[in-house]
Amino acid sequence: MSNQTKHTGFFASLENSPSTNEFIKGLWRENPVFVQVLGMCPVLAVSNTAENALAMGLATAFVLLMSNILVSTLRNFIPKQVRIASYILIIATFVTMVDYLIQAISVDLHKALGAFISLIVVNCLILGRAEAFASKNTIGKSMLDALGMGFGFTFALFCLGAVREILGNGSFFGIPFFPENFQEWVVMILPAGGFFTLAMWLLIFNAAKNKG
Amino acid sequence: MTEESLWYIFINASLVNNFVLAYFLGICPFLGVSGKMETASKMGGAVTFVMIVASMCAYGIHALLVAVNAPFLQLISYIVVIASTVQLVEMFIKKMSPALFRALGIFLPLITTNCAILGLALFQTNKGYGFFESFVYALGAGAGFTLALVLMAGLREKLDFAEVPGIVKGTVLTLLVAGILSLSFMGFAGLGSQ
Amino acid sequence: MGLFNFHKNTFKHGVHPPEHKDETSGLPIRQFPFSPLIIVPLSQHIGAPSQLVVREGQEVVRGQLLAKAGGYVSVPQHAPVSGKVRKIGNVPTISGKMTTGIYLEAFPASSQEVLEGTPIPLETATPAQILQGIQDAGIVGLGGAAFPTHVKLKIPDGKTCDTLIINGIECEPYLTTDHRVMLEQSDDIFMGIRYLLKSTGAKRCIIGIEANKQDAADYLTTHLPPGEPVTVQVVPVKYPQGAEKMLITSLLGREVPSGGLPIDVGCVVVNVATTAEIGRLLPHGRGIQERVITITGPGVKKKGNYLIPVGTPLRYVLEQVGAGENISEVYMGGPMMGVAVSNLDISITKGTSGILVFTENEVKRPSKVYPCIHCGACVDACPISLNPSQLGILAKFEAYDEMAEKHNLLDCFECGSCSYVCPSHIPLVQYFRLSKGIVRKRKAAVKG
Amino acid sequence: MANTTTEASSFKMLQSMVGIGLFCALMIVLTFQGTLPRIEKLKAEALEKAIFKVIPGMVTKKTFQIGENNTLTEVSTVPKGARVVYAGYDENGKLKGVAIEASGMGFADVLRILYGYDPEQQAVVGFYVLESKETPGLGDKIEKDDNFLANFEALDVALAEDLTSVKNTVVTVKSGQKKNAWEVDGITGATISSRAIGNILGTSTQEMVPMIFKNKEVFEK
Amino acid sequence: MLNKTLNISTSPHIVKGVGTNDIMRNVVLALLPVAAFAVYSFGLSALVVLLTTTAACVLTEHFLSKKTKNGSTVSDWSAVITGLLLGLTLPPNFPVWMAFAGGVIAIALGKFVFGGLGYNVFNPALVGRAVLQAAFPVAITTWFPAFGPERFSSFSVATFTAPFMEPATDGFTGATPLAAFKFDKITTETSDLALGIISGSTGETCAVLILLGGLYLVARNMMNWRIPVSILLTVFVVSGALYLVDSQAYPSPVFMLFSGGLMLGAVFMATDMVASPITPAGVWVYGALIGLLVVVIRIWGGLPEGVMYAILLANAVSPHIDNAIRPRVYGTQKSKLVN
Ligand SMILES: Cc1cc2nc3c(=O)[nH]c(=O)nc-3n(C[C@H](O)[C@H](O)[C@H](O)COP(=O)(O)O)c2cc1C
Ligand SMILES: Cc1cc2nc3c(=O)[nH]c(=O)nc-3n(C[C@H](O)[C@H](O)[C@H](O)COP(=O)(O)O)c2cc1C
Ligand SMILES: Cc1cc2nc3c(=O)[nH]c(=O)nc-3n(C[C@H](O)[C@H](O)[C@H](O)COP(=O)(O)O)c2cc1C
Ligand SMILES: Cc1cc2nc3c(=O)[nH]c(=O)nc-3n(C[C@H](O)[C@H](O)[C@H](O)CO)c2cc1C
Ligand code: SF4
Ligand code: SF4
Ligand code: SF4
Ligand code: SF4
Ligand code: FES
Repeated sequence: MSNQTKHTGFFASLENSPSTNEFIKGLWRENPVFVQVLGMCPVLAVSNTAENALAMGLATAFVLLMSNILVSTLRNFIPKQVRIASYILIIATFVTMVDYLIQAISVDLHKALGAFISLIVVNCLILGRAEAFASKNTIGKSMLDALGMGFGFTFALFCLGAVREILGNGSFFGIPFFPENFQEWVVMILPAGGFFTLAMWLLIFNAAKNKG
Repeated sequence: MTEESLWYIFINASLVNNFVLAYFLGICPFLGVSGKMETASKMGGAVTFVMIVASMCAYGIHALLVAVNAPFLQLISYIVVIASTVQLVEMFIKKMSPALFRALGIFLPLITTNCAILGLALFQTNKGYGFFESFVYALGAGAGFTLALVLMAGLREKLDFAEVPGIVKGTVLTLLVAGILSLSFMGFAGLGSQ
Repeated sequence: MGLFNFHKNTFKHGVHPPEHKDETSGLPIRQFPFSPLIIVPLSQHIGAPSQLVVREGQEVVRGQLLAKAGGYVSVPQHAPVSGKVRKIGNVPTISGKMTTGIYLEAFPASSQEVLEGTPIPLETATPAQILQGIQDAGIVGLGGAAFPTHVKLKIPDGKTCDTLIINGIECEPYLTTDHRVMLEQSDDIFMGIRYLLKSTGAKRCIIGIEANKQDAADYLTTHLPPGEPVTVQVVPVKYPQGAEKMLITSLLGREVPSGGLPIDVGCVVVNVATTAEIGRLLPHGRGIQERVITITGPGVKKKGNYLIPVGTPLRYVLEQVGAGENISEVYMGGPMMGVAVSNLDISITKGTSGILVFTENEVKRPSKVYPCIHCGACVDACPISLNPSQLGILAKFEAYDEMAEKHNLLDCFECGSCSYVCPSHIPLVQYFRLSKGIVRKRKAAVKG
Repeated sequence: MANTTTEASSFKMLQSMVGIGLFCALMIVLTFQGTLPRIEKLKAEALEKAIFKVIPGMVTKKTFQIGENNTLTEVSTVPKGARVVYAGYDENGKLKGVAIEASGMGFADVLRILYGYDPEQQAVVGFYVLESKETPGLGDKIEKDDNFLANFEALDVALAEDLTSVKNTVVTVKSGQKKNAWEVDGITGATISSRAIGNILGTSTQEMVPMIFKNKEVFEK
Repeated sequence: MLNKTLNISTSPHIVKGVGTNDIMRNVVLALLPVAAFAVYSFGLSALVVLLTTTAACVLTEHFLSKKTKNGSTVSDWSAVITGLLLGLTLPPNFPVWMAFAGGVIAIALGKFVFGGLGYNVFNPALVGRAVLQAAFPVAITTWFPAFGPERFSSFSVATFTAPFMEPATDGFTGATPLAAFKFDKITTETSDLALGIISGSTGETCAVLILLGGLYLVARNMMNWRIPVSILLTVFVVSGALYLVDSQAYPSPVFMLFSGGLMLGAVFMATDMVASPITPAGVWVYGALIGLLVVVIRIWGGLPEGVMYAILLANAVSPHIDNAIRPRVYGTQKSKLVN
C-alpha cells in the first residue's frame, strides 16, 4: 500500500505542471474505466488475455487520438447542427481503417477481437472526448488529452487482461506463468470473470481513493 | 452454415448467448439504467424496438453493399443509416402515438449509438442471416437484453434496502451481481443443441 | 385467491399465543378494598378531558359528578368513593405525560352507598336520550380503547346499522374479565343489548365468543331472553379475533373497508363489559365508578378478577394482591397489546382491563435482534395481510413514505402478531407505531 | 432542421458534411486498397495452413467447386457463396486427400471444422477446428487434446457395398471406450463438445464421402 | 411499600419461542443425517470435503463480520448451513483447496457483499458452487463411485492436491445417473436412486434422508413446505407429460425426481427463505419456475443437471415475484399492485 501512496504522490506532483496535466489526468485521476466507468463493453469483452486487451486498448487509443486531432483541427469549420454527425463520420472512418490495419497485421488477432474493433465506433469515450474536449481545445491540448485518456483506457484494459489471463489461462502474453500442472480458474476468462475482475479493480481503486 | 431454426436463433440470442451477460454488449445502459424496475422495462422495450429497426436496416444495407461490392463501407453506412432511421422513426412515433413516444422517447436518442445495436447488426451480417432470421435474432437479442436489465433492476431495488458494506456499494455491487447473473445464465448453455 | 375466500367462521391469518387463562377464569369477581386515596384523572378516554365541577376541600358522595364532559367526544367523571377532594393537581398517566386529576380521600367508615340519578327508561327513551344517558354515565369502551361509547353509537346520516355485535372474544392471553362478566352479569348484558338495539336501530344482535369460553357461551345461550333477536356465536380461538374488524369478518364474513369504520358495513361493535355497564347504569341514571379487572401474572400471589374503583393507585392494587420485590414488568392490559407501566403512582382508569405482572423470569426475552430472514412468519400472521417483513426493512431505512404509499402502512392496526412470531425478534409493530406517527405528521404538515 | 437556419449556414453545413464525407471516403478507400493484398495473403495462408494440417503429406492444393447435381469443377478463386472442397497432392501430384468443411452446434455456439478425407484409405486423416467458442480449458480440448486429435489420424469411413453411404456412421463414445475404427474417443469433462464433433463428422461424412469417392477421378485428373 | 424500578418494554410483551438461530441450528441438525450418509457412502474424502467447506464458511464469516459489524455473527449458525450445503453439493473427491476456496467465495461473494445474513439476493452456497463449477469444470464433474471398498482407509488421490495445482484424475470416474441418461440413455433403478446407491455429489444421493430432514423441519414449522412441494410437483407433472408423449426420448418422471441434486436442492436450497419470495402464492410461482427450469435444462440444455442454475435464476426473479404477487390487503378491493 505504501507503494500505492507514493504513486499517487508522484502523479499528483506531475499534475501540477499544466502541460502534463492533460495527459496525466486520464491515466489516474479521471481514468475512463476505473473512475468514469465509460466504454465498459470492450473492457469486459476483450480483456480475457493480456494481448487482446493491449491490442484493443491501443486500437481505441489510436482512434481517439486521430479523431481528437481531426475534430480539434476542424472545430471552427464544423457548424453546430451537424457536429455530432460529423464526429461519428470521422470516428467511423478511423475505426474502419484500424479494422483493416489489424487484419493486415494478424488474422488471429482480428479473430480474437471480433466485432469489438468495429464497436469502437460507439465507445462513448471517443465521442465524449471529441464533444467535451477536442471541439473546444487546441490541437496540442487535444492530442495530449487523447493520449492520456487512450493510455488510461489501455492501462485499465491491460490490468483486467493480465489478471484474467494469468488466473484463467495460467499464462501471460501466451507464455506459461506457472509450473506445468497449475490449475486454471476457467471462470476468469468466462464472461462472469470479466464482471468479477472489473469489480475487483474498482474495489481496489475505491480503497486506494479512500486511503489517499 | 448449419440450418438454425428460428426458435433456436431466438433462444440463443436471448438466453444462451445473452447479449449483456455473455457477449458484453450494452453494458453501459445495463449498469446505468438498471436502478429502477420501471425505467428498466421501458428501456428494454426501447432497445428491442431499435434493435428490430436496426436489424432490418442492416439487412438492407448489407444486400446493397454486396451488390456494389463495397464491403469497406459497411461500418460507416451501418452507423449512419441506423442512426438516421431511428431518428426518423422517433419523429414518426412522436406524430402517431404521443403516449408511446413519452414511454420510449427519452431513451431513443441514448440508444442509437449503443454498441448492442451496432453489435447486433454486425453479428447478423457475420452469421449470414436472412430476413426472417435477422428479425428473430433482433427480437431475441432485445428480449435477452430486457430480461437481463429487468432482473438486474429487481435485484438492485431489493439491494437498496440492504446493509451493503460501504466499499462495495455502487458500481462494484452491480458488477458482482451481474457476474452472478452471468454465471446463472450459463445454465442455459447448449440449450437447443441436443 | 378469490376462489378460496369463502367465509370460514374466522378471519385470515392471526396467531396462537399461550392462553394462560385457566389461572383466573374460574375465579369469581370480587370487590376490591377501597384505597384510602383515590386519584381520578380527568382524561381517561379518547377525546377532550372532562371539566371539573368540584373544588378542593369539597366532600363528595360515591357516584356524584366530579367533572362534566368537555365536549361531544368526551365523558363526565363520577366519584368512585365517598370522600373529600383533598387536592386538584397534576397526576401521572401511563403514557408518562402529566394530566389534571382529582385526589380523593375516602371516608374510612363510609358505607359507600351509590348515589341514584335520573333513570333512562328503556321503553320510553328515544335513541337520542339513550345516547345522552350513556354519555352522562361516563361510559367509554371497556374493551381497551376507552373511546366514548355514545360517539360510536351515533349512526352517521345515510348509514344504517343492521347488526349489533357484542364483543365477548377476549383474545388477549391472561385476561378473563369479559369471561367472568358473561358468566356473572348476563342480566345486565341483555339489558344493555336492549338499550343498544334501540339506540342503533339494529335488527339483530350477535354475541361473539371464542371457543375457549364455551361455558360462558352455553350459559348465555340458555339464558337468552326469549323473543329477542339475540344469538350467541362461537368462533375458533385466535388472536386478534377481538379486534372489531376481525370479529366482523369472523361473524359475518364482511370486511371493513380500508380506512373505514364498522358502520360502513352496517355493524356496531361493543364490548360485553361495556354492554353490561350500560345495562346496569342506565336504568338507575348512575355514573361509572368501578370496573372488573383481571389481576394476574407470575408476579402476583392473589390472582383474580376484581371489581376495582376507578382511580385506585396501582401501587395500592399491587400491594393488596401480594406483588413482591421480584416483579420486573407491569402491564395495563394483556401481554399482546397492553402498555408497560413505568411508574407505580398511576391509577386504574376506565380503560384498564387487566393488570399483568411479570417477574424477571418471564422478561428474559431473547434480546438479540437478527436481520430479517424473510421467513414469512409475519406475513402468515398479519390479519390485515400486510407484508411486515418489507415494512420492517423499509422502516429501518426510514423509507416512511414508501411504507405508506406502496405497502399500506396505515392499515396496520398494531395488533403485534408480527412481532410476536418474528424469529429474528425484530420490533416490527414498534417500528410501525413510530412510522405511522411520522407519516401522519407529514400528512398533516402537507395539509396544514 | 426546421429551425431558423439561414441560407448561408445551411450551405455551410452541406459544404462541411460533403467535405468530411469525401475525406472519410478517401481515407477508407485508401486503407482498404493498401491493406487488401496483405489481408488476402494472410487469409490464404491461414487456409493453406489448415488444409496442410488435415491432409498430411500434401504439397500442393487445388480448389473444387461443388456444383448442382454434385458435379465438381476446379476453380482458381472461390466465387461468393459457393461450396468448395480442397484437394491436396504430394510432390508427385498424387492425390493425398480432400479437405472438407463442416459445421454444427457445439456447447456454446456453432463449431466450424475442416477435416481431411483420403479416398484411398477410405478414412478421415486429419482434423482442424476453424471456429469454436467452446469453454477455454474445457470444450477447447477438441482442438488441443492430443489424445482426442489422435482419433482423426485414421478414422474409418469406409463405404457400404452400394457405395451410396458410409457403412458405419462416425460417432463419439465415452472416453476410453473406443472399440471400433469408426468411433471417436470422447473427452471427459467435455462430453458435449466431443460428441458434437462426432455428430458433425457423422453427418458430413455420410453426405460428402460417397460423393467424393464417386468423383475420385475428377481430382486425379 | 412496593418500591421497585420497573422495566419498560413495548407490546407485544411475549414472543414465540423460536429464534432465528434456533431455526438455523435445526437446519444443521436436519442436515447431519444427510452428511453422515455421505460420509458412510463415500468415505473419508467426503468427510474432508464437508469439514473443509464448513470451516471455510465459518472462518470467512467470522473475519468479515468482525471487521464490519460489531462482532462476529457466526453464532447464528447460518454460515454452518452454507458450508455444509456447499460441501454436500460438491463431488466427494473434490480437492480440499478448491473446496476451501468455494467456502470463502460462498460467504464473501454470496453473502457478505450484500450485507450478510438476510440480505443476500442469491443462495450463498450455490453462488459458491456456481463459481467453482465455472472455475474448475473438470474437477467438479469428476465423480467417485459410492461404497468403494477402501473408502475408509484411503483418500481419493485428488483430495489433497497441492493448492492451485490441477488434481490428478484417477481411474475412478463413474458417470452420474443423469449423465448416463443424457449421453447414453441408460436409466438407473429407482430404489438405488432413492437409497443413494449411486455416485453423485456428496449429499445428493440419498433422497430418503433428505426428505426425512425436510419433514422434520416442516413439522417444526421451520421450513416452507410449499417450496419443495411445488418444485417436485412441477418436475413430476412436466416430465410426466413428456414421458407420456415419448417414453423413449424422455426419462421417466420418477427418475427425474430422484436423480441429481433435485431433492437436496428442492428441500434444503430452494427453501433458503432469504433469497426466495415471501408470500405463499409467490412461493408457489417460485417453486414452479424452478421445477420448469430444471426440466428444461436437463432435457433440452447442454448440461446434464440444472438444479443449481434453476435456483439461482429463480432467486433473481424473486424480487419480481414479491412485487407482483401480493395478498389482497384486508379491506381493500383488489390486490394493490405497484407498477
Ligand atoms: C377520532 C376518532 C373518531 C372516531 N369516530 C368513530 C365513529 O364515528 N363511529 C364509530 O363507531 N367509532 C369511531 N371511532 C372509534 C374507532 O372506530 C374504534 O372503535 C376505536 O378506536 C376503538 O376500537 P379498537 O379498540 O378496535 O381500536 C373513532 C375513533 C377515533 C380515534
Ligand atoms: C388487536 C386488538 C385486539 C382486541 N381484542 C379485543 C378483545 O379481545 N375484546 C374486546 O372486547 N375488544 C378487543 N379489542 C377492541 C375492539 O376492537 C373494539 O374496540 C371493542 O370491541 C369495541 O368495544 P368497546 O368500545 O365497548 O370497548 C381489540 C382491539 C385490537 C386492535
Ligand atoms: C462453465 C462450464 C463450461 C462448460 N463448457 C463445456 C464445453 O465447452 N464443452 C463441453 O463439452 N462441456 C462443457 N461443460 C459441461 C460439463 O463440463 C461436462 O461436459 C458435462 O457435465 C458432462 O460431463 P462428463 O464428461 O463428466 O459426462 C461446461 C460446464 C461448465 C460449468
Ligand atoms: C430451510 C433453510 C434452507 C437453507 N438453505 C440454505 C442454502 O441453500 N444455502 C445457504 O447458503 N444457506 C441456507 N440456509 C441458511 C441461511 O438462510 C443462509 O445462510 C442465508 O441465506 C444467509 O443470509 C437455509 C436456511 C433454512 C432455514
Ligand atoms: S455507447 Fe452507450 S452503451 Fe456504449 S459505452 Fe457508450 S454510453 Fe455505454
Ligand atoms: S457521450 Fe459523453 S455524456 Fe454521453 S455517455 Fe459518453 S461521455 Fe458521457
Ligand atoms: S401489527 Fe400491523 S403489521 Fe403487524 S400483524 Fe398486526 S396489523 Fe399486521
Ligand atoms: S417474521 Fe421476522 S424474520 Fe420472518 S419475515 Fe417477518 S420480519 Fe422477517
Ligand atoms: S454498452 Fe458500453 S461499450 Fe457497449
